[in-house]
Amino acid sequence: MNWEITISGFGGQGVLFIGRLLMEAGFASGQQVSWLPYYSGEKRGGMCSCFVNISEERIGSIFISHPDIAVAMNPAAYAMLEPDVKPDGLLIVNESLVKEKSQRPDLKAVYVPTVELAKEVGDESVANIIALGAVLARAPVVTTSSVIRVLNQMMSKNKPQLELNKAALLKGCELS
Amino acid sequence: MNWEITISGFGGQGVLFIGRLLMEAGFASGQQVSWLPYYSGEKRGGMCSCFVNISEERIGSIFISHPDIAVAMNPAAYAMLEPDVKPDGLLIVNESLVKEKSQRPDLKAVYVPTVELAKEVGDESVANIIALGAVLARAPVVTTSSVIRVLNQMMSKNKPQLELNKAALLKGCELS
Amino acid sequence: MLISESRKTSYIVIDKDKCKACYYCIAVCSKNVIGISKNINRFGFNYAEPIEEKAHECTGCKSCAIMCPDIAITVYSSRVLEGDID
Amino acid sequence: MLISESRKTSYIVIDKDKCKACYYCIAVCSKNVIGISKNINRFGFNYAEPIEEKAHECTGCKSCAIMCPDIAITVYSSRVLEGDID
Amino acid sequence: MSERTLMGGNIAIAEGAILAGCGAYFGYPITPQNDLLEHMSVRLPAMGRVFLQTESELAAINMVYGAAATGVRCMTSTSSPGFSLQQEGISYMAGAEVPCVVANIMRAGPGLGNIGGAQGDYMQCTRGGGHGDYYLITLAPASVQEMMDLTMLAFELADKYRNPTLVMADGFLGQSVESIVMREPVKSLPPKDWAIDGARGRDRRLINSFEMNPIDHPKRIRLLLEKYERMRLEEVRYEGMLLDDAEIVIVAYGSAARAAMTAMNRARKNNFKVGLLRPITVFPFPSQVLSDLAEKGSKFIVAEMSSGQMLEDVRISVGNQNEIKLVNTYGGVPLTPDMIFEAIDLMS
Amino acid sequence: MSERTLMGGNIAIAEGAILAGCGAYFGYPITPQNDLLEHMSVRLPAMGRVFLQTESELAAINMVYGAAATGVRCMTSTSSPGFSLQQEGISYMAGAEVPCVVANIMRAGPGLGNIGGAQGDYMQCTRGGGHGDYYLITLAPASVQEMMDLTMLAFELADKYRNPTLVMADGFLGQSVESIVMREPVKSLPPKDWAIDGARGRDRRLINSFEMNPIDHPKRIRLLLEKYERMRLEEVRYEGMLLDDAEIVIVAYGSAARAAMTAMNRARKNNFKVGLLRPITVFPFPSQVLSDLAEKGSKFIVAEMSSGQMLEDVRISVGNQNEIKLVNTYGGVPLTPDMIFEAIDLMS
Amino acid sequence: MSNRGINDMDNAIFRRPDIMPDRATHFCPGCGHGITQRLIGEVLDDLRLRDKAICVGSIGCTVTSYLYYDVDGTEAPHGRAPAVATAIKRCHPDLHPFAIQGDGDLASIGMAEIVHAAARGENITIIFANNANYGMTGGQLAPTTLVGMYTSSTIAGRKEDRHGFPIRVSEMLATLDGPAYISRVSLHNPANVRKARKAIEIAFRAPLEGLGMGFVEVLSMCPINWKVEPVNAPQWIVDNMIPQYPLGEFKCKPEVEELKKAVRG
Amino acid sequence: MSNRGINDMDNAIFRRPDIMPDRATHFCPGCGHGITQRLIGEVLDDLRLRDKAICVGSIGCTVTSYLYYDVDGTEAPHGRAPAVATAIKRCHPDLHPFAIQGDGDLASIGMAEIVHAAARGENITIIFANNANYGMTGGQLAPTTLVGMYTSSTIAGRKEDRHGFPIRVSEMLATLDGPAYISRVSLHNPANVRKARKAIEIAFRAPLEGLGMGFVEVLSMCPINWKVEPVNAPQWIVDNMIPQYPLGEFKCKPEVEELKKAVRG
Ligand SMILES: Cc1ncc(C[n+]2csc(CCOP(=O)(O)OP(=O)(O)O)c2C)c(N)n1
Ligand SMILES: Cc1ncc(C[n+]2csc(CCOP(=O)(O)OP(=O)(O)O)c2C)c(N)n1
Ligand code: SF4
Ligand code: SF4
Ligand code: SF4
Ligand code: SF4
Ligand code: SF4
Ligand code: SF4
Ligand SMILES: [Mg+2]
Ligand SMILES: [Mg+2]
Repeated sequence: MNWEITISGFGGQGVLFIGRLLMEAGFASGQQVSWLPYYSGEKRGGMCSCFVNISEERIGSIFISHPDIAVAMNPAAYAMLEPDVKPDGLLIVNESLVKEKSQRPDLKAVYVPTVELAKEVGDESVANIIALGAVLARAPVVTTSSVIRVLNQMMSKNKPQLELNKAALLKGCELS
Repeated sequence: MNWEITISGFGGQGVLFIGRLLMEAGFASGQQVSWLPYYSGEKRGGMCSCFVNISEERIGSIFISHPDIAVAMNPAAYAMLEPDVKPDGLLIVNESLVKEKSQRPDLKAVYVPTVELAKEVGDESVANIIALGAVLARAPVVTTSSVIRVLNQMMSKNKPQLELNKAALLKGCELS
Repeated sequence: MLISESRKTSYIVIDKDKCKACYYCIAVCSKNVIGISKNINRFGFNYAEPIEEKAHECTGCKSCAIMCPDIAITVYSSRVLEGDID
Repeated sequence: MLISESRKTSYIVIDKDKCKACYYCIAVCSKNVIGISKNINRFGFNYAEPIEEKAHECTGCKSCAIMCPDIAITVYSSRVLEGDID
Repeated sequence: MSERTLMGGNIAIAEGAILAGCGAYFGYPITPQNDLLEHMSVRLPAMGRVFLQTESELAAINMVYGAAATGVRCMTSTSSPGFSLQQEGISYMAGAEVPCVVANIMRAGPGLGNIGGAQGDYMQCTRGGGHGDYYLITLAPASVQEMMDLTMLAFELADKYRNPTLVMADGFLGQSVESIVMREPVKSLPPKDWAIDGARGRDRRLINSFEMNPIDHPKRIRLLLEKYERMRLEEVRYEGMLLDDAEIVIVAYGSAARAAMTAMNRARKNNFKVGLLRPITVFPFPSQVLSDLAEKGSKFIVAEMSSGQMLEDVRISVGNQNEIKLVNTYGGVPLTPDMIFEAIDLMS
Repeated sequence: MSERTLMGGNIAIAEGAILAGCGAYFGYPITPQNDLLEHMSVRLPAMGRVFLQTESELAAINMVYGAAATGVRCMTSTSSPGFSLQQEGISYMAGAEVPCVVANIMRAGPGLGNIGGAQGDYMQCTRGGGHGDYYLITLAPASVQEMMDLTMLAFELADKYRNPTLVMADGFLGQSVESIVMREPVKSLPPKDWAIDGARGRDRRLINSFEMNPIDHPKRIRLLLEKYERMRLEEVRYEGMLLDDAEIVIVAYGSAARAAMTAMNRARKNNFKVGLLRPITVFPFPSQVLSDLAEKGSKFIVAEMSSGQMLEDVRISVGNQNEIKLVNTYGGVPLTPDMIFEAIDLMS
Repeated sequence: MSNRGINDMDNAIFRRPDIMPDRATHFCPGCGHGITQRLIGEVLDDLRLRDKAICVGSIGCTVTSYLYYDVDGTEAPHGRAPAVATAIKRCHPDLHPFAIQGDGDLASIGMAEIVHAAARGENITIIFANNANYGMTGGQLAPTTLVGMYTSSTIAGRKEDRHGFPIRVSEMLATLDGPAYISRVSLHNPANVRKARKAIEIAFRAPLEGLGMGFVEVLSMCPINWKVEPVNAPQWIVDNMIPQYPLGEFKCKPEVEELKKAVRG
Repeated sequence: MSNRGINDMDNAIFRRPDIMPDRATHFCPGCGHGITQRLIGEVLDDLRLRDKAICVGSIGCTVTSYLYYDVDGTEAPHGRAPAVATAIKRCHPDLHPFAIQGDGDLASIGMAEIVHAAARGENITIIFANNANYGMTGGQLAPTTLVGMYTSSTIAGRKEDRHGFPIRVSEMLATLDGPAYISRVSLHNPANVRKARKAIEIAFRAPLEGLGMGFVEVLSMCPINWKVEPVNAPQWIVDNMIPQYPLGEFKCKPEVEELKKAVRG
C-alpha cells in the first residue's frame, strides 16, 4: 500500500508537524516515506501544506495531487482539498473553523471540532494533534503507538508537553 | 581590386595610425574600407598590428591572414608577416630595426631605413610615415595626394606637425 | 442653551482585523485604556481592544497609535459640551 | 702596506634594459650623478645612466633607486682604502 | 541620399542608440568596449540626456532597470565578464517586462581570458542567460553599419516586446572601423502606458517580477512564454548569400561571417557551390530556413569563434541527417577565411 | 549494513559534502536553501572546518575560488538569483581549473519570482552559465539519498577534472524529507600538486585564467575543451526504468522524475508501455541512450518544471524523426503525475 | 444631565495616512517595519508626494513595501535599490524615488551600491531598517548583528574572531561628502518614533531640495527572529542595539539645518 | 698613487629584492605600481615570507602582480581580491595572502568585498594603489578621481553634481572595528617612499600577528593617464592628490603600535 496524505491549514496551525509525526512513525515502522512542505501565498499568514507518502515501495511523486487522506485545518484548505481526495478517501475536516460539509458521496468525511477538543485536553495549541488522532482512528496508515513512540522521543525533555500531546492524540482517536 | 594590407610593429611605432591614413584615403576615394587594430601580447610594449581592406566591393573578412601588402616595423612583425604575404605581394621592411632579408623569390620586399630617413626629415617619430610613403610608391592602393589630403584635414591645427608628416611621406615615396 | 464650558475628550478605535497582538499599545498607554480581547480575529490573534470601563480615561496622547505597527488604531478627539441643554 | 684611512664611497649601476626613462632618478639625485643616454634600449627608450664625470660624487643615498619604478638601479657601497700600498 | 562616414563599431552602437532616442546610458569600463562608454560620456550629456559611469556592471544593469521602468529608452554595454555579472539584473528585467538594450562586445573567456574578440557567450546570450525561463532577442551585427542599424532595431524590438534586447558582437567588430551611411533619428518614441513616471492623475503602477500569489505567478510566466513564441514567429532575421544552388552552406554570424564571405567567394572562384547563411537574430534562430536547406540536402559548415556553441542551434534546426562540420577558433583568435576555405575544400 | 535515517534534501547535501571531506563552505542565505547554510554553520566549525556566511553570493563564489585554489575541497550553495550572480566567478574557476561544488536549489524565476521549486535554470547550468567556452558536470538528484550521494560524487568529479561541478536540484527536493542510508566518509582526498598552499620547498605555482601571451591562451582553452570531451565520454549517468519494451519514454529529472515515475506506474497498470529515462547527469546529457531509444521508434515525453529547457537536449539527441511532447509547469508550480499521465494517455 | 457631554464633533487626530490603502501588512506581530512604513506614509502625505514618489521595493521583509502606498512602485534585486533609485532620479529629476532597505540588503550584498549612491550625492531617500538580522530568510547573521547575538546561522552567538564586527553604517557613510543628511533613530517608544518621523521627513526634504541623499537608519524590532515576545522587543533595542548603534545625527549639511525648521514635531 | 683608492669590497646597499625574479614589469614609464611592487618585495624578503605569502592578483594594471614575486599566486575577478584572500587565510591560517588593488578594483566594483573583509577583521594585507583613475582600461573616472580632474570618461573634468564626490577610502574603512592598521602614504619622493615601505611592513606584520587587516593606501603615479610627463607626476600627487587625500595613519590598534617598534626605517 502507498498512503498519500495531504495536510493543509494556516501557517502556525501545526500542519507540518503532524505530517512529520506521520512520516517519522511510518519510517520507524520500516516503511518508505517522504515529507514535503509547501507554502502557497505569503509566507506569513498564508497557506501551508504538507505532503506525506508512506509506502511499502519506492516512492514516486513527492507532491500529492490526489491524497488518500486529507486533513483540512481551515476553510481554504477545505476548499482546496475536498475536490481532490481520492474516491473512497478519507477527509478530516477541522470543524472548529470549517463550517461546510462535503457533498461527495464517495468520501469518508469526518468533522472534528479540534479546537474545542484540544481545549478539553488542556490547550488549544494541540488542535493539530487531535486531527492526527482522528486520522489514525480511521486509517491504518501507521499505528497510534508508533506515533506515541515518536512523541516520546521528540519530547523526552518536556514531560508536560509530551503528556498534553499524548492526551490530544488519544482524544482524537477516541472519536471513532 | 581588393587590397589587403597588414601593418605590424611595437605599440608606439604608429602602426595603427598609418593604417588609419590608408583607410581614410581609400574612403575619400570612394572605396569600401575596413580597419581593424589587433593587439597581441601585453597591451603595453607588446605587438600591435592593424588590418586594412580597401576594395571596390563589399568587404569580407576584416581580419587579414594573407596580405597583398605588409609593413613590418620590427623584427617580430617581420617574422610574423614575411611567410604570410601573398605571392607577388609587397613587403615593406623597417630596415632600421629588422636586419633579416626575405628569401622568398615571389615577394617584392623593400627595405627602408625608416628611422634614419625620418631623422633626415627632422624627427624619428615619423618613421611610420616613411614606411607608408614606401607603400604608396610601390602599390597603387591609394594615391599619395589622397593621403596628403587626409593629413591636411587631420593636422590642420598643427602646421609644423603637418609639414613634418608630409615631408616624411614624400621622403618615403621617393625611394622607388 | 447654556454652555458652561467645552472640554476635549478623546477615544481610540482599534480595527480588530488589522491587529496582530503585539500589545505595544497596551505597554505604552499610561492610562491603561487598552486590554486584550478574549476573542480572536481572522488571523487567530487575541486582538487588543479598549477596555470599556477605562475608555473615557484616554487622553488622546496617541502613543498607542504611534507605536502600532499595523496602523490598527485611530485616535479621535471630541469636543464635549459641558453644561445644560434644554 | 700602510693604510692611512678607509673611506666609504658609493656608486650606482643602472640596468639599461629595465629602464623606462621616467627619469625619477635624475630628478631626485642631489648630486646630479645621473643623465640621459643618447642611446636607446630594447624598448626604444633613451635610458638613464650615470654620468661618467659625476659618478664619483654619488653619496650612496639610494634616493634614485628608491624612486625607480623598474628596479633598474643597484647602489653599491665601496670601502676605499686611502694610503699607500707598496 | 545620406552621407557616408567612417566609424568604429562600438561608436556606431553608441550613435545608433542616440538616433534611436536612447535617453540614458549606464556602464562600467571594460575592454574592448571602453570607447563606447567614453563616446556616450561626451555625447549624451551634450544632448541633455543621462550618462552615468557606474560603480560596477551590477549597478549598471540595475540602473538600466530603474531608468527603463520609468519608460526611458536606455542601455548599457559591457564585455563578457561584465555580462556575466548582469545576469541577475537581466532576469529581473525580463520578469518585470522592462525594455532595454544591452550590448555585449564579447572577448575571450572563460574567466579573465584575454581582450581578443570572441563569440563564446553565444549560449549565455541566446538562452536567456540568467535564472528562470526567459529569452532575449539577440541581434548579431556583422558590420559597422549593422552595429548602428541593429542597435536601432534593438530599441524598437525591446519596446515592442517589453523585453531586454541584446546586441551581441565580438570585440574585433567593436574595434573595427568601416564606412557607414548615417541613419535618420527616430522621430517619435512609442507611448508607454505601463511606465512608472509618477502617478499623476492616474492609478499607480507597479513594475516587479514577484507575485505574492502563487496562482498568479505562473499566469504571468505564461504570458511571457507566449511573447517569446511570438518573437520566434515574427522576428527571425538572417541574410542568405548564394544559397540557391549551394551544396555547402556556411552558417556564421558576426565577424566570423565576414571571414566566411571571403572564404565563400574564394570557393566560388574554385567552382565549389558554397553559400552563406548569416543569422542576424541568433535568438530567435533562423531554424526554418536551415531546416529547409537541410531538406534540399545541403551540407553545413558552422564557422564560429567559440567551442561550437551555435553548432547546437544548427544541429537542432538541421536534424541528424545532414553532414555538419564545425570550423572554429577560441581564446581571442580571429577566424580566418583560410580555415573556412580549407573546410570547404575537405567537404567538397 | 548502514543505518537508515530521515533527512531533509538540503541537509543531505550538507552531510554529503561533509562526508566527502568538504573543508570549507561559503554561502549567503536565500530561500529555499537556508537550512543547508544553517546546517553547515553548526557542523563545519564543530569539526574544525571552515564555515563563513559571506556578504553576498559574489563573495561566496570568490571565496570558494580562493579556498579551492589552495586545494581544499569546498563548496557554496544558493538558489536561482544567487546562482546568476555567481556566473562570473564560476567562469573564472573553470578558466583557472579550480575544482569546487556549487549546489543550486532552484526556485521559480525569472527575476525575484517566488520561492516555489522549479527547474528553470537548466540552460544556465548545462551550458556553462557564464561567459566563455566552458562546461560543468551537472548532477541532478531525484531523491534525498541522491542529494547526498551525488554531492559526494560531485566532489570526486570536481577533483578528477579540476572543474567546478554543479548539484542542481529543485527547491521541492531541497525541502523534502526522506529516509536515506548514511554513507561512509571519504577516507583519503586526492593530492593536489597544483594547489597554491605556500611555495615551501618547491617552485611557486599560479592559479589564474589569464594569459598575457595570446598564443598560449587558445592552447589552454584547447586543453579545457578536451576535458569537456572526456566528460562527455566518461561521465554520462542516468537511470532507466522499464525501457526495454517502452513505446513511450518519459524523460525527466529531479522531482519531476519522481512524478514521472508515479505516472509511469499508473500507466503500466493501464497497460500503456511506458518507460522512464532519468538523466542523473544533465551535463553531460545522456544523448546516446536517447538516440538509441529513438532508433527503436519510441515516442518521448519530456516532463520538466521549466518552459521546456531540457526539451532542447532531448531534441538534439533524438533528432526530428520521433514524436516529442513537452509536459511542464513553471512559476513554482509542482509537476503532478496527473499531468504526465494525461500526456501518456493522449499520446498512446 | 442626560444631555450633557454630547460629542458634537469627532475628529480623528491620528489615523492611517491617506496614501496608504486600507490593507493589512504581511509583517509579523510587532515588526518595526510596519511603523517605519507608516511614518513614511505620513511624510508622503504631508509633503504631498503621491504624484512624485516612486517606492523602490528592496529584497527583505520590506520587499513589497510598494503594496502599502498608492504611488508608483518597483522592485530592485537584492541590495540594488540605490542603483535603481539613482537611475529613476537621474532620468526624472521631478520624481522622488525612495527605498526601505534591510540591513542584509543594504549593508551586506548592497554595500557597494549604497556607498556609491551616497558618494555621488544622489538625491534619493534611503530608509535603512536595521533589525540586526536577515528577517525574511529566517534570521541569519547580518553585518549589523550584535556581538554575542544568537541568529540562525550563529547559534552560539556572533563571535568577533569568526564572524567579524558589526558595521555602523551611518557612521561609515558619514565619512562621505555626498549625503545631505544621515541619522540614526529607534522605534522603541513613542517619543523615539516621533523623532524617527522627523528624521524621515528631513531625509525626504533634503534630496527634494537637491542637497544630496537623505539617509535614516531605523533600529527596528524583529521579535520573531530575536526570539522575544513582541512586547519585549522595544526594550531589547534599548538594551542591545543602542549601545552598539548610538542614536543621533551623523551628517547634516548646513542647508539641511535650515530645512529642519520647517519640520513639525 | 696608482695603487691608491682600490675597492676592496663592493657591497650592494640597494638591490632588487631576492623574491623578485629578474624580469621587466609591464607598467608604463613612471608608474607607481612598480615602486609599490618593489616595496612589497622588500617586505616579503625581510619577513621571510616566500613560503607563506600568496599573491592575489586583482584586476587593474596590477593584475599580474603575481608575476613579479617568487611566491604562489592567484588572480581574483575584478574587485574580489579581498574575498579570495579571505578564503585562503581562513582555510590556511599559516599562509599569508596579500593583494594590490587599484582604486577602480577596490573602491568601485569591489567596495562590498573590501568593507566586509575589513569589518570581519580578516588577517590579510591589502595594498590599495590609488592613482585616481582606471589605469588599465584607459584612464576613466574612478571613485577616487579628483574634482575637476580630466579622465577619458570625464573629458570636461569631474563635476560633483554629475559625477559625485571622491571617496576617501582609508577614512571610511577606519570607521570599522575590524582593521588593525590603516594608513595613507605617497610615492612622490624618496622620503615618502621610505614611509610607504614602513607602512607596508606594518600592514604585513599586523595580520601576521592575527590583529586584523593591514591596509595601506598608496597614492601612486599614473603619468600616462594623468597626461603628464613621468618626471612631473610626483609633483602632481603633491599638488592634486594630497589635498584631497591627506597622508597619515587612520587606524592603528594599540597592539600594532607595539609592533611598529620592530619596523626599521
Ligand atoms: C541575490 C539574492 N540573494 C539572496 C536573496 C535572499 N534574501 C531575501 S531577503 C534577504 C535578506 C533579508 O534581510 P534584510 O535585508 O536585513 O531585511 P529584513 O528581512 O531583515 O527586513 C535575503 C538574503 C535574494 N532574494 N536574492
Ligand atoms: C567584471 C569586470 N569589469 C570590468 C573589467 C575591466 N577592467 C579591468 S581593470 C579595470 C579598472 C582598473 O582600474 P584600477 O582598479 O584603478 O587599477 P589601475 O589599472 O588604475 O591600477 C577595469 C574596469 C573587468 N576586467 N572585469
Ligand atoms: S499595537 Fe496595534 S497591532 Fe499591536 S496590539 Fe495594539 S492594536 Fe494590535
Ligand atoms: S491615545 Fe494615549 S491615552 Fe488614549 S489609549 Fe492611546 S495611549 Fe492610551
Ligand atoms: S628611475 Fe629607473 S626607470 Fe626611471 S629613468 Fe631612472 S633608472 Fe630608468
Ligand atoms: S645613490 Fe644618491 S647620490 Fe648616488 S646616484 Fe643615487 S641619488 Fe644620486
Ligand atoms: S521576520 Fe522580522 S523583519 Fe521580517 S516581518 Fe517578521 S518581524 Fe518583521
Ligand atoms: S596605465 Fe597608469 S597605472 Fe597602468 S601601468 Fe600605466 S601608469 Fe601604471
Ligand atoms: Mg534585517
Ligand atoms: Mg587606478
